[in-house]
Amino acid sequence: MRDIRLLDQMFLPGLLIGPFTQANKGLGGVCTFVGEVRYDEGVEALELTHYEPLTLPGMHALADRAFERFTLMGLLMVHRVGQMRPGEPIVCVSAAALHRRDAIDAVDFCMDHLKSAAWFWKREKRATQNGESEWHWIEPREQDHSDLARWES
Amino acid sequence: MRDIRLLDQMFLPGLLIGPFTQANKGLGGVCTFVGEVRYDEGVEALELTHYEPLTLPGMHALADRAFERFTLMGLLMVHRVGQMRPGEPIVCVSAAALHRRDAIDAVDFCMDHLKSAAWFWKREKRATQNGESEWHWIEPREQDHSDLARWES
Amino acid sequence: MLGKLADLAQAATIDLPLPLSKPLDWEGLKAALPSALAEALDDPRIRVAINGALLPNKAKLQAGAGDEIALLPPVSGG
Amino acid sequence: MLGKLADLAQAATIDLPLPLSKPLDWEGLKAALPSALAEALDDPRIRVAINGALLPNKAKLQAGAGDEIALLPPVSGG
Repeated sequence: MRDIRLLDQMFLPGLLIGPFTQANKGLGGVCTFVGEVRYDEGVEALELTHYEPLTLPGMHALADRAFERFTLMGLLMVHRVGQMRPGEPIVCVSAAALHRRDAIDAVDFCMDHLKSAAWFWKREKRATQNGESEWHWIEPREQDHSDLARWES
Repeated sequence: MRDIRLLDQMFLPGLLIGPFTQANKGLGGVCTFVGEVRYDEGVEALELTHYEPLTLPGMHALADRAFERFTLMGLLMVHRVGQMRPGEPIVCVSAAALHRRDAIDAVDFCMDHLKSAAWFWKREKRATQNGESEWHWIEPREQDHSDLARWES
Repeated sequence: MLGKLADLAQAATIDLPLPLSKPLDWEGLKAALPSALAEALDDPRIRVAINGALLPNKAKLQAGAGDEIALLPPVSGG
Repeated sequence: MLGKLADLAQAATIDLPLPLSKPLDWEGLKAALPSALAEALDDPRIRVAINGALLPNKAKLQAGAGDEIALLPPVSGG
């Protein structure tokens, strides 16, 4: 079972994971990661921009690589775009497999690639000193590149 | 939020993970692994035996080590004992953290230790040729020891 | 323009007049864009797609009438 | 007895008569158990707990009246 989506509205991960688990009868384990917008000091909102012709096809290509690399029964990969508030889910990746190592590693692999090699641009709306707020683009972090390098073997 | 349990009845992971996620306000990510009894050829049931004075204290000690080793906001670790049928959940580990690497690695760490260093004994009820069934103890696997060795650094 | 390149351009999309005689190339594109944006584009981390397909080498851009050129800054990470 | 040791003993628990004069030691324990079980116990992977506490060295077992001795085979893994 393969379910890859870009969503422009708030979603509830629990409503995706239940049916996904049910759809993979006979699984040995299912690993799920849900990322949420953190309550960082002064951050009022997060906006994710994507580029339609590349972003969703890129997620499908990533899913293809995960199915090649790990022995999976199913993969769910859902990513938000648009404006989100702190506490809202941004991303949900769930992998079902006969063995736990494949399920856990597939989620780890997909998350590292979604975070630093997928076509998303993020900006934060931060409160300013004068009581207003401003948007700031988020730059790539060194940590993301080193996470990604773990898979290049 | 720390929630460590041994259960002798069927449980629904979704009913644990929702409240666990809610209880860790401000998390950046939550990683969850759910293990289920596989539908292996001829396996009718799985029984997990534990030794009361060691098993739950051992899970608490494992949780202590996970909190020391990773930067976690919360850890849920629930394990079944008793008889289970194929498709029933055996184990659910969920870790909430500010950053995904801590959440994913903590789940991986706890699962490796629960699988090969926690005080559980498993046997399977398997169909025999004559139409009856027999219980067989499950021995440790080499893979479990190599999984565990990854954390010894 | 995606990400912060849209801010430099002060727009998410710009319509460019095309030279009549030949396709638009990389130097022609930069000349047609606001200078703050044009200066940023040589950053090797900036990728270019034409009609949704990434170019292996943006300097070899050849665009005609109706083509959509996407200017893609580095993605944001975690 | 846990795991397959319970099968060897054909019981999950056994009450042992204690010698009056001194605590039960490792050799005394093995002598008091069914031979198939006793033979299995020297496997170094088998751990022993007394009243719920693991012994660092099972050969140094000293048990008295009312003590619970747990014989723990290797755990089963994934």
